[in-house]
Amino acid sequence: MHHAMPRGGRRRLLALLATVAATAVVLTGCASGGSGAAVKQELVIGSQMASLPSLDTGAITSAGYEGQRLIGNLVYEGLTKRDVSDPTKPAGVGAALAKSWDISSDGLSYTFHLQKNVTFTDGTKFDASAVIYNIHRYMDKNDPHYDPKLITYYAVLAYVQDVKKVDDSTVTFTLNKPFAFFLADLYNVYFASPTSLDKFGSAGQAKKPVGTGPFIFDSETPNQSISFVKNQKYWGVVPKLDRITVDLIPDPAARTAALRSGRVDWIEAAQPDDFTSLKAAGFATTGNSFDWEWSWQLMTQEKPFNDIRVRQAMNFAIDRDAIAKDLLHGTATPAYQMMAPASLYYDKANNIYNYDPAKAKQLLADAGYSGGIDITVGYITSGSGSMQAKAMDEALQAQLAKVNIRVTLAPVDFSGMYAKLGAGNTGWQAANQAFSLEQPSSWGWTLQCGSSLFGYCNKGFDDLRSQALVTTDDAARAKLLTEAGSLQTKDAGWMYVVNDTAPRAMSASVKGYVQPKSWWIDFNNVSMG
Amino acid sequence: MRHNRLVRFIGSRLLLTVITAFFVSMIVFFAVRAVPGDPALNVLGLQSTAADREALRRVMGLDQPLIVQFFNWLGHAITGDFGYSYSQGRPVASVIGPALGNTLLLGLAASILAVIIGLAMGNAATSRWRGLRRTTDWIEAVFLSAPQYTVALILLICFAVLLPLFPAGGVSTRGNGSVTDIGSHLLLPAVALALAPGAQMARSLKTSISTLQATELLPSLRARGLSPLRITVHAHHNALPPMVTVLGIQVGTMLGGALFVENIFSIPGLGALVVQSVALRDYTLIQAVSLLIAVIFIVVLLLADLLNALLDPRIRVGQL
Amino acid sequence: MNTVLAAEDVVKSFGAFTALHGVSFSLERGKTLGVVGESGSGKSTLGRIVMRLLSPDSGRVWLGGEDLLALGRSQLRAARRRIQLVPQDPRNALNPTMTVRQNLYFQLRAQNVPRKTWASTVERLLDQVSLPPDYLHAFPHELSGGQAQRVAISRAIANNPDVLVCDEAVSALDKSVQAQVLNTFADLQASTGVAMFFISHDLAVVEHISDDVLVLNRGRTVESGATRDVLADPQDAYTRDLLTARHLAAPS
Amino acid sequence: MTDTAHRSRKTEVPDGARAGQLPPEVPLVLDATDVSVSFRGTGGRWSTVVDRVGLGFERAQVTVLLGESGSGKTVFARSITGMAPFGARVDGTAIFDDRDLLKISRRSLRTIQGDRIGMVPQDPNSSLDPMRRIGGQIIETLEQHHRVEGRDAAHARMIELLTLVHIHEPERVARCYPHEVSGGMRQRVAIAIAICCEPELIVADEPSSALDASVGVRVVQLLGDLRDRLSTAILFITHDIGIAALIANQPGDRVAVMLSGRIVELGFASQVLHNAHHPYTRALIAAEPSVSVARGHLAVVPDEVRSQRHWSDLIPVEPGHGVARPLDNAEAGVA
Amino acid sequence: MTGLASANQGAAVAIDRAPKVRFRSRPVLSRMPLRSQVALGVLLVLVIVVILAPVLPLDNPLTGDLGSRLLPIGSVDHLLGTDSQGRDMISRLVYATRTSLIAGLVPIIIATIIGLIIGTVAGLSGGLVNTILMRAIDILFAFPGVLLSLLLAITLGVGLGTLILALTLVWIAPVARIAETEVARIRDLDYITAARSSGSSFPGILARQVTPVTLPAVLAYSTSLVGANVAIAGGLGFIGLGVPSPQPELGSVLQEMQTALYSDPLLSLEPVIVILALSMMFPLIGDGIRQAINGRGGDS
Repeated sequence: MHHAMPRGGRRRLLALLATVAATAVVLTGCASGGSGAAVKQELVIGSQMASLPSLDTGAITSAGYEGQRLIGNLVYEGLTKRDVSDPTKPAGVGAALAKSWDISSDGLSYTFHLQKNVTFTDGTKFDASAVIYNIHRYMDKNDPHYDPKLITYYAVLAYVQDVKKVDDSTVTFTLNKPFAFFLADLYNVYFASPTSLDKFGSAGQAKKPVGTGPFIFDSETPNQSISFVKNQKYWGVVPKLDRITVDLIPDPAARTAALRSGRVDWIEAAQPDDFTSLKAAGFATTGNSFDWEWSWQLMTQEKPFNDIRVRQAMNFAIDRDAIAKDLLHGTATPAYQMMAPASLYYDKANNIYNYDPAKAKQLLADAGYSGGIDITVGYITSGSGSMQAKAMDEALQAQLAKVNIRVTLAPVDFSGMYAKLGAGNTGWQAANQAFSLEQPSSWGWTLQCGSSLFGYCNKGFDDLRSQALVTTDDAARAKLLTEAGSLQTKDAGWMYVVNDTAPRAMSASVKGYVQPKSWWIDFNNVSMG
Repeated sequence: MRHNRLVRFIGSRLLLTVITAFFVSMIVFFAVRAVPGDPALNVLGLQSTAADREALRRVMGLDQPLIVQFFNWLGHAITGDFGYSYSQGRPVASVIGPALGNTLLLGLAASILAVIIGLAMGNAATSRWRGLRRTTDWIEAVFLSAPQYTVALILLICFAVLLPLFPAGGVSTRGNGSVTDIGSHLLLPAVALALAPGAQMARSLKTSISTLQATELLPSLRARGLSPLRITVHAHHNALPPMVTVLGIQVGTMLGGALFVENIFSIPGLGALVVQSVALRDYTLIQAVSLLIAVIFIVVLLLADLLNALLDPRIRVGQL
Repeated sequence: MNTVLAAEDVVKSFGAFTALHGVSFSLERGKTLGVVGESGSGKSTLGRIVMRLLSPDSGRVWLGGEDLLALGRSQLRAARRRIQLVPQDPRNALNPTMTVRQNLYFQLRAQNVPRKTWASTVERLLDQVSLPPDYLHAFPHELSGGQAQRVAISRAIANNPDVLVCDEAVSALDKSVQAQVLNTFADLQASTGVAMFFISHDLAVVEHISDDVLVLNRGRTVESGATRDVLADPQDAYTRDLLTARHLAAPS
Repeated sequence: MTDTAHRSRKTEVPDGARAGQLPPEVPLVLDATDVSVSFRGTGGRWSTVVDRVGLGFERAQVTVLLGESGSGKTVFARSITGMAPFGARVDGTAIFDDRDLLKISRRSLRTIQGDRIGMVPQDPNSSLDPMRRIGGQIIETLEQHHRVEGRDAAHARMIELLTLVHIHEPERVARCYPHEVSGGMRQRVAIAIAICCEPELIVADEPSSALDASVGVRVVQLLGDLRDRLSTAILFITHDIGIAALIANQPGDRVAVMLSGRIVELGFASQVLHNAHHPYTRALIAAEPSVSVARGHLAVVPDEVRSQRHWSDLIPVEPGHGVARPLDNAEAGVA
Repeated sequence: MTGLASANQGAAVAIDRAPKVRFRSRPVLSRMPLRSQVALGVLLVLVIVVILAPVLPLDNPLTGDLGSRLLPIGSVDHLLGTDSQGRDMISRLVYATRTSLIAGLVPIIIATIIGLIIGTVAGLSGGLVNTILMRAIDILFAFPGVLLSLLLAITLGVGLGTLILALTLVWIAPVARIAETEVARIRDLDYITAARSSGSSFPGILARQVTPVTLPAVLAYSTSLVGANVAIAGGLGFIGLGVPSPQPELGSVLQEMQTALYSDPLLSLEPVIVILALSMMFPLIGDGIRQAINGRGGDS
């Protein structure tokens, strides 16, 4: 008996080693699996997203606009879209799944003429029924696939009273009140395949989205990457790229590394400090001004920012030029007011805050804070559009310290920021986020009395905005909003810092990309060469 | 009789492992639960009403006493259900899977390297040449105390930035999953992880061999006229059980080091996932990954003990 | 009544292994009881029990008429001052971080000796074991085995105990040093009348130093009585076996 | 200057000391001459542990090296068999089969160690490899020295050896690991390994001191038997006079007394143990506790003997028996 | 018995012969190996620099000039360059070292005191007390140290005080275990048995007999731990769980300088080297203490 033991022991040891070796092989196989034959027209993007959102239509927005830009717009489409075909102009409203529309004179009825011959990528036909199916899913609490999360991203649907099918390729939306941005805001109300929803439900959509977009979802590795392949049967211009992969690389230095090592072809929010060395190494860098404000939102209901003089002091205390020029190497422009120069509502006359620390000190003293103030500021470490948040906030921290504004920085992530703001007791006096103001309908959570997460409230501002929301004339509407911007700027509701130019860097083999004056990108002309 | 002894040993060791794992999961759960925050809000988002959140909290069992919540969580975790990661928008289990594979791959590479380093340095440290011994002592001192992330950064800067011999990150090149490609990606991070464990194993080997020298075993073997090769085999056979134990313990060091090293080399493994979920403040994910890492470590320690029981006849059938 | 240490029917087990199966003895003032046995016989366990470093499973131990096992914590501390240990290994007999003087001072403190007499006491103690006072400043590792053992003896007799428990106190020493230490024991006993509980595996040593002898085999008493009687006419096979070995190895 | 007295039979002290023991032409198995061993201590100073010692060994003869700890007996025995401790400096010669073991290569040394010189270490608990079965360890040594061809032969020889050292169930014991058998049994196994190649010389370093007295005595008796059966020379190291008397039980056996690295008395066992001339030897014998010595009156080695630094070479006192006398510094310097 | 041991005993015998006996121990420092002495020297210099930092002619570590960002090593006003906020690297590193030394030393000091008490009490009492304490400590050992410190750090929140608290909790277990091992090693040695049978009280034995023997080894170990602790503190800073900005701390400086990884790799190497040096210095000193103790022959 006893000498059987060690033999067995040795055999077991060998078996163990063999298992380990086999595991290694399997793992290696896994890592290499799926790539198969070399895909030539493949673009790999290093994004600053830290995590992948749920892939269900509206929920993609939980990863911010970057989620829509790099995931949502590839797979899904709305009735309208942001038209970014002209790189010299801000994005306008363009036709998408609706090829045209009629608006009733009272502005309450929109009739959309749908594209014909559009199918979802699972073969289901896109028609009026599909539109109604989806809108019901978003709005009707009794719909089997209703998901309360989605409607929170589709504020525009709050204006919709009813949707009616006219014929197979025509639907009519009836609004409960006039809304000037209805067409503009429909751009991200995505349509998912009813067949797929019926079969797999919302959960299925979240895992395997089925839309009408130019690309088809292929696979994802949670926490790492997501891939799309070309939709060969796309109803519009079939893209040149066979495949787009988006890698999640939240760390800016790691993005640069990935680009340099050839792991990715394209990086979002390239680190400005790396531009020189990247250019020298033959990489292309792009950037274009667009409507993107990077600011600190001040908690205006609480001390010390309930005093306008303190808010103004903040705006006089910072050296925006140094940040834009020295820190960001011109990949951003200084922001002296609420509206970005690329915005439709920009007026140069509103640039009222220059760098004047003495004045800032004076204002603080006037407000009774001659000893300075201590504040805590939450900021987003990485994610959609946050630029080089840490470095910028630390620079601001140092600048503000010179006028005795002592800042404690509290880093959070993208979704953590909103979770905290939602909970209400952040313990912060200000938050640092960046967003686009091109969608005035969604300014509510930032700027509207009562609903602003930062407590901002200016009745005059709200009046101008609500008027604008129902003003259909473009020029008149722009005038109202410009005025609103001027009010908010005088109020010093935020501390305005810079406007982004969305710096990107890409390898020389990426062809056909022209950066629009927008947050949005059209991948249709992009190819690898 | 002898079998019984081994079975008893394995049984008691398994029991101990289960108990340890239980307390470990307790620490993980309560440490993370002590962080303020409302999971319901994380799930429902900003626009949700207080009533909705309250309802969800009931559904999620958050209204129950903490200890009940703990056992619920543990019960689910045992069945592989680690809850829902709001930052990733999917069940935690589906996030962990691929990360686990990468970490195991890296860990395996680092362990193999550590064994090689340990054997080489251990033998150098007991060599007959004083110069070699002293040099090895110095190298060992450096390896033992150099934090893994500093090694990782130095390697990265030297061999991926200044002298781009190796890729700066990732697990494999796009469209290339060959062993050499994965190897070239994993080499630098694996070296960064393997130095300290390797030096620890070398130290263990050195101690074993000098202990054998001090007792009468090695002199006796020499007195039997055995060839150096046979003596080396004897010595290493005797040194193996403690080395296995050291390797088991060092896996903990590697798992800890992986937190930073995976980050530095952009390897999407468990370590990077922990750091990321800390940055995202995704507590469900932190709980799950921390528990997983701790459990991996406990299991490795168990395996090391069991392996020792097979390797060492004194444990296998003996008085211990 | 001159009995200073006695035990009755002491039983002690460690798990499944029974180290002592009911051992009894008594030791009188000024006498030496030799406890003999080979490894595993239970003699060291018995030594630890009479000092109450271990508690027996059953049985009784008297120290000078007091039931040692019934004592409370503070009484036990007082009782322990009357029974002292001379340990086996001279290398570990003394605390290595303290000088000889500090080692002895610790003992004096434990024995509640008035502090002002310490300095003179330690010199006297060293003199009793034939060591010059220079050695007070030595660290234990600077002493030879015999010297360390003699310091350990001086520590044990610091406050005139009733009993010395010598657990293999000479077996780690070279023969010539062993002789010195054995002489020291004999002289001490002659001058102070201390009783000795002398544990050894070496029959020759026990023969030489003991008045009475207790032979243990696997935890049982196989022989006891006056040394001369027992060793001249062993009743038990085990004792005879030990004696044979001893006589074989004795220089004839 | 040299301890010529021990060098070879030609110069052995008294003529006729060997009479009746061995034919005169029988050569010495191992002839150690003028062996010194020193170690580098702290501060780089060399301290001499064995000082110009010579001893020769004949077949079937036991030589007991008697001394207390620190006398250098183990170091001497190891050094002359090419097993000097790490870091030791060894001078002198140790001629074995016309080769000097202190000079030849390690490779040649290996063909002698274990094969023609066997070693029985002090502590059987640590001298056997705990990870290997007993039988395997014996066979390994047999194979190393090419003493057997094939597994069956090796196994048979191994069983034969175990039987030779009085192990009753050789097949079972061969399959055991060392920790599964008793200490006495382990020491028998160590002896079996030492004699497996039928060596000309066995060095036994206190083989009984780690064992209980009765077990130890039997192990020593076993060694004595083997000397008779195999006609092997035995160098037996001990500190115990009783054990010395037990092993050196034949007329030709010798006892050498070592003190501080020097041999101070050498002679046939009966001469040294019963008619010791050297004060140190005498003190050692008188220090042996016994009923017959009054308590408190055991002999103690006189300080002047211990602190004596220089001893002369051996001076014959009777046939085959030599004693060293103390030298003062001047004499030592002159000598 | 090896030859060397015999030789040593020979030396002990030599005392017997010496006519006049003198006993004297060499000071601990001189028994340390050279490299430990060097490390100790460097540490002393560092400590002095760090204490004197406020009076040294250093730039403000908190504010910089955005116009002179990421200046290379060897720049005129900034010998070691500047960071991405244009702050002087020398000043940053000096003050960061100060924070890191505090975060490295304080937890170990506290943990050593607590761990020593737990370990020696557990070791000397044995039995149930020992079992409970040591099993509890075993459970803490089931965590990789970095992970445990990370969990504690997120539980307790960001800041120097909480960081110190978290790290203290991490290191109690290892110190306690070493202390327990040390006590277990000597627990059954004759002099402890003699002390127990001397009639001395438990605290008396603990304080006067056990602790002096245990302390040097525990101190040597704790000293080595400071290196590991500096490394972990730096790692936590690296992932943003350390001391909040702008307070310089080596880990956060390291993270900060990642910006320059490609534009100026050598600049980003600076904090790496400081952390490396700090974490290596303490084990060297600890080793030195250990060797010095062993050299005294007190226990080995």
